[in-house]
Amino acid sequence: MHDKVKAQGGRGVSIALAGSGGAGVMTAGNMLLKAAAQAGWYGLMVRTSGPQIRGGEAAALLRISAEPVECLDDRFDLVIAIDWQNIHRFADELPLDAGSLMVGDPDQGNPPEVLTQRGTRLAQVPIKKMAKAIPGSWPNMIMLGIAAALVGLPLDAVKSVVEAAYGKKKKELLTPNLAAVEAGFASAQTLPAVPQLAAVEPTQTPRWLLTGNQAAGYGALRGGVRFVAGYPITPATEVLEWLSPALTKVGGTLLQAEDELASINMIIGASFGGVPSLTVTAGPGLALMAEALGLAVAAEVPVVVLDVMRGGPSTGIPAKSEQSDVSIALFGLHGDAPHLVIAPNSIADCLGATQWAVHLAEAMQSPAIVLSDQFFGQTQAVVDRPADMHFIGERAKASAPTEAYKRYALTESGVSPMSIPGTPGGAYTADGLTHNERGVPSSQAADHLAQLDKRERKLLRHDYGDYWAEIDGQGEIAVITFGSCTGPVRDALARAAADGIKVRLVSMRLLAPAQPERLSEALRGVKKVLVVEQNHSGQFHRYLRADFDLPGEVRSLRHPGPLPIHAEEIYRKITEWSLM
Amino acid sequence: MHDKVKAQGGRGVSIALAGSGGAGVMTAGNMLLKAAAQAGWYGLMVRTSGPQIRGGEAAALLRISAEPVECLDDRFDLVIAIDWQNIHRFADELPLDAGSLMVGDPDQGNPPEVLTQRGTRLAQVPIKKMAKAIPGSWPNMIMLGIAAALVGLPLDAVKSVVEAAYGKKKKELLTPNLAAVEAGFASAQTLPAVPQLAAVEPTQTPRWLLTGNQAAGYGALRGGVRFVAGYPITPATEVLEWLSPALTKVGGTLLQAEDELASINMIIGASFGGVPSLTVTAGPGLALMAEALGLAVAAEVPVVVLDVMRGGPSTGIPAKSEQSDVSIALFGLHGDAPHLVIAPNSIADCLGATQWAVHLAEAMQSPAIVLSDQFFGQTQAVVDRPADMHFIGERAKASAPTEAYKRYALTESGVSPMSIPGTPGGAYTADGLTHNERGVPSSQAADHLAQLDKRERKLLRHDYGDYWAEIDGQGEIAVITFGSCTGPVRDALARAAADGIKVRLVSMRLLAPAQPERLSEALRGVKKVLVVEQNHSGQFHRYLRADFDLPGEVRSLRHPGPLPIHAEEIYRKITEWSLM
Amino acid sequence: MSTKKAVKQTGRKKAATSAKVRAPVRKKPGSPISVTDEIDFMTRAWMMELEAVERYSTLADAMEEHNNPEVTELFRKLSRIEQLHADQILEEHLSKRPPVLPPGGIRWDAGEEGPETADPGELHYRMQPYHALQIALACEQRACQFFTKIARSAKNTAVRKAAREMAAEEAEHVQLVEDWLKRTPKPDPDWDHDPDPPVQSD
Amino acid sequence: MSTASVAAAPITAAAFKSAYKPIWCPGCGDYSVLSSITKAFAMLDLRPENVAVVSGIGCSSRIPAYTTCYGFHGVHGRALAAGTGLKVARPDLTVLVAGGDGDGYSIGGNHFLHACRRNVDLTYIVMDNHVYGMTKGQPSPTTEPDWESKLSPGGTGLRTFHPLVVALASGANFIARTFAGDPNGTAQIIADAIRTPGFSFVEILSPCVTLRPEQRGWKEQAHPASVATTSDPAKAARYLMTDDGFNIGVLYKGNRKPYQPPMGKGTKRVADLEAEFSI
Amino acid sequence: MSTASVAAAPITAAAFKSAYKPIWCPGCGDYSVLSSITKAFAMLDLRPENVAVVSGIGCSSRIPAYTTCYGFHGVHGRALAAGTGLKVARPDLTVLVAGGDGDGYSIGGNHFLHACRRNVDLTYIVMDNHVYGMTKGQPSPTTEPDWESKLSPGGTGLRTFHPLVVALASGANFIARTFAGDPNGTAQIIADAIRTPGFSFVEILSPCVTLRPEQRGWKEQAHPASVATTSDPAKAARYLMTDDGFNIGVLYKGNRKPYQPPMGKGTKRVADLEAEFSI
Ligand SMILES: Cc1ncc(C[n+]2csc(CCOP(=O)(O)OP(=O)(O)O)c2C)c(N)n1
Ligand SMILES: Cc1ncc(C[n+]2csc(CCOP(=O)(O)OP(=O)(O)O)c2C)c(N)n1
Ligand code: SF4
Ligand code: SF4
Ligand SMILES: [Mg+2]
Ligand SMILES: [Mg+2]
Repeated sequence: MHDKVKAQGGRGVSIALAGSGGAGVMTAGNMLLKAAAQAGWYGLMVRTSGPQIRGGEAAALLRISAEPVECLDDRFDLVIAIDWQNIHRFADELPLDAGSLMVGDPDQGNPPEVLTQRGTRLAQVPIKKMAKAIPGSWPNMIMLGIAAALVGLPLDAVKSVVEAAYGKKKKELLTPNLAAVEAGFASAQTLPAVPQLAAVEPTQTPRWLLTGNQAAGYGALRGGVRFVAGYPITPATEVLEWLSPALTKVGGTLLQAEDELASINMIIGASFGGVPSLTVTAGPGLALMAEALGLAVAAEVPVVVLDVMRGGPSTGIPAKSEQSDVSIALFGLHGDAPHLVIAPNSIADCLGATQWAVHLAEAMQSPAIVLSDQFFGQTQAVVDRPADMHFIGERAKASAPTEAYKRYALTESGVSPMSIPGTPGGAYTADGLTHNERGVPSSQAADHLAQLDKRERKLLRHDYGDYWAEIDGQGEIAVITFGSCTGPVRDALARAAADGIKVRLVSMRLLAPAQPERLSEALRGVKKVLVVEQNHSGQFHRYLRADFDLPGEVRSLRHPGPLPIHAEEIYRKITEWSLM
Repeated sequence: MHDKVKAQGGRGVSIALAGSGGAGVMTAGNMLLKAAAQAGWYGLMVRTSGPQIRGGEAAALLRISAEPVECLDDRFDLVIAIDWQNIHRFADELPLDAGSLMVGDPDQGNPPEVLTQRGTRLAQVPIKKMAKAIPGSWPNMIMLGIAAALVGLPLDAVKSVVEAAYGKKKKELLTPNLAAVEAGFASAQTLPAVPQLAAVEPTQTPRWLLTGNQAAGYGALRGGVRFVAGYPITPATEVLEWLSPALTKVGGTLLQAEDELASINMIIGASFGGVPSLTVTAGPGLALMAEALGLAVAAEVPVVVLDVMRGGPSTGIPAKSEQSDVSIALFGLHGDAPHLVIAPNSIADCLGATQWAVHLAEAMQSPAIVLSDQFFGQTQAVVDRPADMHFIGERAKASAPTEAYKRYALTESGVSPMSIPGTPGGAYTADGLTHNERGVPSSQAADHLAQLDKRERKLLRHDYGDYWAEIDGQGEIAVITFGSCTGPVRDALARAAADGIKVRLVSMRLLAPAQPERLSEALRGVKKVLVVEQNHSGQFHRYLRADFDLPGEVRSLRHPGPLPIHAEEIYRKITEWSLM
Repeated sequence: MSTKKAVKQTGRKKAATSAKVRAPVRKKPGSPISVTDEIDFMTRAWMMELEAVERYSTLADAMEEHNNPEVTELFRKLSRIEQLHADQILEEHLSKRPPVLPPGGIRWDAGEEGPETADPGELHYRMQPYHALQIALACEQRACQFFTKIARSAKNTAVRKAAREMAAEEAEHVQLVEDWLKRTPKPDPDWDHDPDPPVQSD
Repeated sequence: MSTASVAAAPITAAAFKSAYKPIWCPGCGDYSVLSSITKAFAMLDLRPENVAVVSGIGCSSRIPAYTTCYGFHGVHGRALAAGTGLKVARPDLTVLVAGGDGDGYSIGGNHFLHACRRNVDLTYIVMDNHVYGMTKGQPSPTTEPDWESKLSPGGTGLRTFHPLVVALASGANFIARTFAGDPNGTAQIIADAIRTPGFSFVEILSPCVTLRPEQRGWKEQAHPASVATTSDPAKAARYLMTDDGFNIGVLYKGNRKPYQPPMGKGTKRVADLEAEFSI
Repeated sequence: MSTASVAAAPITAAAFKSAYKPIWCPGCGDYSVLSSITKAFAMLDLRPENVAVVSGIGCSSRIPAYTTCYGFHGVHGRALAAGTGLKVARPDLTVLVAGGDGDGYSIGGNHFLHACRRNVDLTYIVMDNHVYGMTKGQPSPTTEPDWESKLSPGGTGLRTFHPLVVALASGANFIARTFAGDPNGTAQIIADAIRTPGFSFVEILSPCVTLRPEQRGWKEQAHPASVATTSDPAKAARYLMTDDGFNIGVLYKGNRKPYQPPMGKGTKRVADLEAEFSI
């Protein structure tokens, strides 16, 4: 290997492992990430694949770094392909340049033009032949060895992951595959160099390897959720799959509902029973839940709906990320139906944000929608173990209600203590009809207004503390964003900072109720505001215009999925603007 | 009768007929309105009643005038009650003052304090006894006579309506009830005066008596709708009930669906088949249709959804009006899903706006939501026959498609000719998955963006002409409103004009796609903007902030239902502001 | 509905790795059908080939879409071979009166497909040429048995004769495929190994 | 079920009737159903606070507030889903789900199917008046094909929905039909339904005197079923398939195990789950 | 139906197969179903432009684009609603609705019930693989109670949904079960279903080789039904209630009149309707 270059610590190295179904590129990618994690690096891995359920083209997209990373990089240093079949289908997701290196198997033909056109170097390794030469081994292990060697990951780290994978169950697979990893590692010595990982000290702070979907599931449990009903939908299903056994362990349960209408009504029923409840879905399912969410607002039943956003509208692009459910989450309910909308801003924050959502929902007896997305949900990442949070779901309960109990009492906070079935004397009827304080249906203007006021008040009076947004940096330019655009924005801001350009970051975790005063405070002195989001119509930007007062000139940087917004685009936009 | 006063021509007289179920107040009200209509006056009648399905308290609220009226007045000149039972439940809807007159039956007790507290005069007529005295007659006919006499409606006009009602079918009822009307009429001569109707010339221009729900149904047929599927819901059911036999007559059909999910998918299926299609619902049903509306956006299938808005959220106040489905209509779809939202601005305009919506939906192959409301839908009004409009639903069809037919071709207008099943060579698959020009599923960023652009483009490039809004008047103050707030706003502006205060009116018929340039044009020179709407959270106001640039200072005047926004409130807000 | 443990496959991991293609068997070779005369018989033979052509081509498409070029190529080849057979029958036996396909193809006994038609259910995205040839072999064998049966049972002598000829030809094909199989490397024991999970969508 | 621990006097039906006056039309069958339900609760010696009455939207669905139990008046058609969530999360409660034929068989049809199949220990009462009462008289799935209405002049022409057969086909464990005009019989069957574990379905013929005044004649039509309760689904299927719609009684009673996933019996602390994420 | 007027050669199955390559896993039963459908269309001598194939979402629901007919790939669970609207508005078309067990029996259950009841002249095909294929293996209503998955470790414990019985109970006019592994038999039954007026339901056992590889064994389990097609619902009910899930054949064929409201036969002009508003 010639010309070893160290990658920038923060930026790390970016690797894509590609090949057709059966080649095991995801497994190789997982192992690479795990090895890096165990050896002290951070990183993440995105899966991408063709439309075929089996046997389609696939790639594991990794970024490994000495410092925490929250998104893929704008480009790849290295692509290793077991074969190139149909790989052009996700060429968009594999931005390469002259500095990148492709490694292919000469027996599998050449990479498509769309990959070579940017002057990317190509090196050849007879991956399949090498695997054949070691009976019982697989090409993806050769690939793993090559990748590790090229980016400077110690062989031992990789080997120990392989050992852990096969050592116990399938001993006969271990030896040949270890040999394959070694062979791959050795073969890389003669290949052109790619940037190498910056060294890291083995760290003492505990780290986790998990997806945002798992993090959200865990956050729900931490917040106190003990009942979940859901209907499978990509890319949210794994949350249900993770929660199902987990709930059984901690003393709760999960029901697979017949449809999303059932899911949402089931959790409303369960929560009416006093049990903090949650459902998980994606856009089409969220749309189906809109009616019952209105019921939860009117009857004041706390529930949490985790929406793992995917490309829309309609069935759209189910397995790809997009931030296009902002509007429906904020405004998708009929009537005046204020509720909570919360967006995690990193994979790890899927835990915190979901836990917080449970806490808020319970505290305010309100439905809360959590806007995660496919990128967060299905990306595996190495993160520092998130700090424990005190946000536990606890609702105000009417402990000893009397005859005169008013379920919907007009309290100052707007929150009315709730009587839980089983409590003597506290019986009432939860109602989606407009009602008076006792819950009795009423079509009086005064009752309607009083209850609408109260429901608005409880959300506005709550003290959300500093958790409503992540605010960083100084300067007269600010970027406002949310969710999975936060990672690229942070990267872009780091690049701008390196150029001496100061930019403020506001990543909003609490989308609704709007906190205009807090935002104005955060933006004091700002002259230029860039709103960054991953959708077509600027849903977040429009919302900011509608409900906040933005200072100075405001611009919108956005595009729909499936491609993420790259740090480079943001960086360019900022630097250009800062010069004007 | 002493002190006859003529009512202002435009303002007319306002009459409430009240009584418990069975008293026939609605029938009396209908007859009064019809009599006025036939005699050349304009007017409208709102029904209001208690929660009981049968036998509850009820009132017919009328406004009759020499000039067209589009809403109830702020106050009543006259309330006649057969009994006062539980009438306090809708005291809010019966604003009285010292100038008003209550007529009650001394045997039925006294009006509740909430009605008398404003110094309203009370006159007594032994209504029930008088009816008893004429065997076979009913108290509501006595009431009808009293009302006619008090407001100056010719006895003959009323009698001919009664004759038409009973003359054919139930002859034995006719004589006693005519006698009752006469007795009532005569008894009124000794009662205190209320303002009398301004005289009118019998007019030659044709007039109609209908509800907004009927008008909308008729507008749908005029636009070309020939397939309707729907699920009953208050206050929209009458549209379906009117359309069912009407469609059969003109060669179409109506299906009662099992639920709203079925309704919307049925009409999408029918429209895919080339037949202009519509469904009718209210808030809860609209919420259930959100998912499939997204499909109609993505698959580009034109459909019209008529939402007759009622009090929300959730089941809310089903039989009362509110403009609180603005947000869901505009933003209730997941993903980026631009579509049409149209609001009629009068009862008569329910016809035109619905017809226009069919036309637009078909022209742009897009779903269109029509926001009517309970006030429009269920109020009976006397209107001039609306002018014929050239808006017919006609979609661009691929007449002779070839092998290379691209259903979702990227045309300049954004509209792609649609091949209708049955057309040889034009087969394609309509898809809610992101697709390329041929309709083949694709998760390529370029295809996604191209189709999103195209769907946005087709809505933005269309020339909506002047029909997008009703714009009236001049001045530096403007009121922006929509839907059934237009009536009170017009009344308020007339009052302001009488004071010499010039105010501009913009009543938006096309809510989406937003027409910011047109609005800016309409508001040129405006310094103060008042946004008027009937909901709690200012949904329309927020939308204007989000998608338009409003000049000068902007204020919001709003409150939720069930009470309408009164002209007086608007007038006061404007005059106060104009002095500042 | 049966919930017999025997039918049940527990464990998803197992599900992902145990999707072996079984030896392609079909219980019946397609029972003889009553044919009236030689033309009728040859028409059916011709259709049988055409059905096989069409099926192999579908299988090739499926394998192509699933990035298995070797097997794609093999199925294409098999499709071409069957087309040659079909053309040959047309030329040698049916040139006078070219037949017209009945709508929906011909009916084989008990609703089965043509004896030479491969079962798409036998496919696996990781299958190797060897498996594809096994499928082809089974098809040829069924065809051979089918004609043999007719050769024995048909009432019409001309049909019997023609069936004998066809049976002999199919026997040759069986031999050809068997030879081909011998030249083809046996699949690795873990040929269907795929450590990655299926893709989820929609 | 945690019935009150004090040795209280037997509870009366009246204790289950709330102070709110029903909005129902005088003469509506639902009054009798309300009375049967409260009687059944009293028979079973339940405590109001341990019972939840869950409904959708419709005249009949107004019933929760007329009891002194915990009530849930949800959205149209989703009562069974809400009831299922409640019961699974709170197995200690007695959950009665109630509503109309439109609510349960039209918009709520899917939840009906799956509630039968899921067999959670619920009792589901449908006050069937063969019409949409609340919205003023449109045909429901059980409306006769020739019943005329504004929406369907000349009648729908559609085969009526057979709730009992569908319940059986989809796995309900207890299937009965009662007539509102016989409040005591109805009360007993409701009590039996509540007592029987698993999903119990009670179809109650409950006349709508306002929109279907001819239903006052049901009094003459309702009659006890000619067969005894069976536990054989095939037999029940054959019988119900030719049922005249007025057979009164418990028509099927199976013994499927109710579905009740473990709730509140976990052995681990939440923090224990972290282990799987640790590197 | 306006079949082409030229005396064309009989159409072949191949003419109904589009150029798009299915994304289905090689070995998936749906390939055979596609082939059966195209064969059935050819048998009936239909023209692709006069046929619409309507589906929801799922692996199986991808089928429309693989035919040369007009296709409608709607949202999950609503295929029958879309198909109903299409057929009622365009009675001249042949409408085939197709999808999976999740699409049809779980989220789409209500439309299934009401389509059976409504009896519009549609054919509905469910490619039943007892699993959610597209979302990677969650239990569907027809999944065996002991089938393990991530979502239901240890199995759901739920009684399986019996589609044929439910179809019968809710009024389907034609009820059949076929096995994908027998494409010609399936084609014949589909053709029969299309030919039979009213709502025809064809449940096709279509193995999911990826998530339920054991279903490759269905070949051995599928067997012809031991009884002949009946038109007696009570008899059919009894038989289907104890059906083993592998009986192949047309199990019920009734003769209810299809529901087809008049369409396009109006006698009045729209403007004629104005009269009722005139004062
Ligand atoms: C989503 C939705 N659709 C429609 C309605 C209107 N709606 C209210 S009650 C009802 C039908 C009631 O019929 P049923 O369930 O039989 O009850 P009944 O009034 O006859 O007791 C309908 C259609 C609604 N509230 N919500
Ligand atoms: C509203 C909605 N909910 C959930 C999904 C996710 N989803 C897609 S396909 C599917 C199930 C498919 O199962 P099935 O209908 O049996 O078809 P198969 O893939 O097995 O052929 C689900 C749950 C969706 N697309 N839309
Ligand atoms: S309308 Fe019918 S169902 Fe409703 S309360 Fe009156 S009688 Fe009962
Ligand atoms: S996952 Fe199953 S159902 Fe889906 S295509 Fe593959 S084999 Fe067929
Ligand atoms: Mg009813
Ligand atoms: Mg399935």
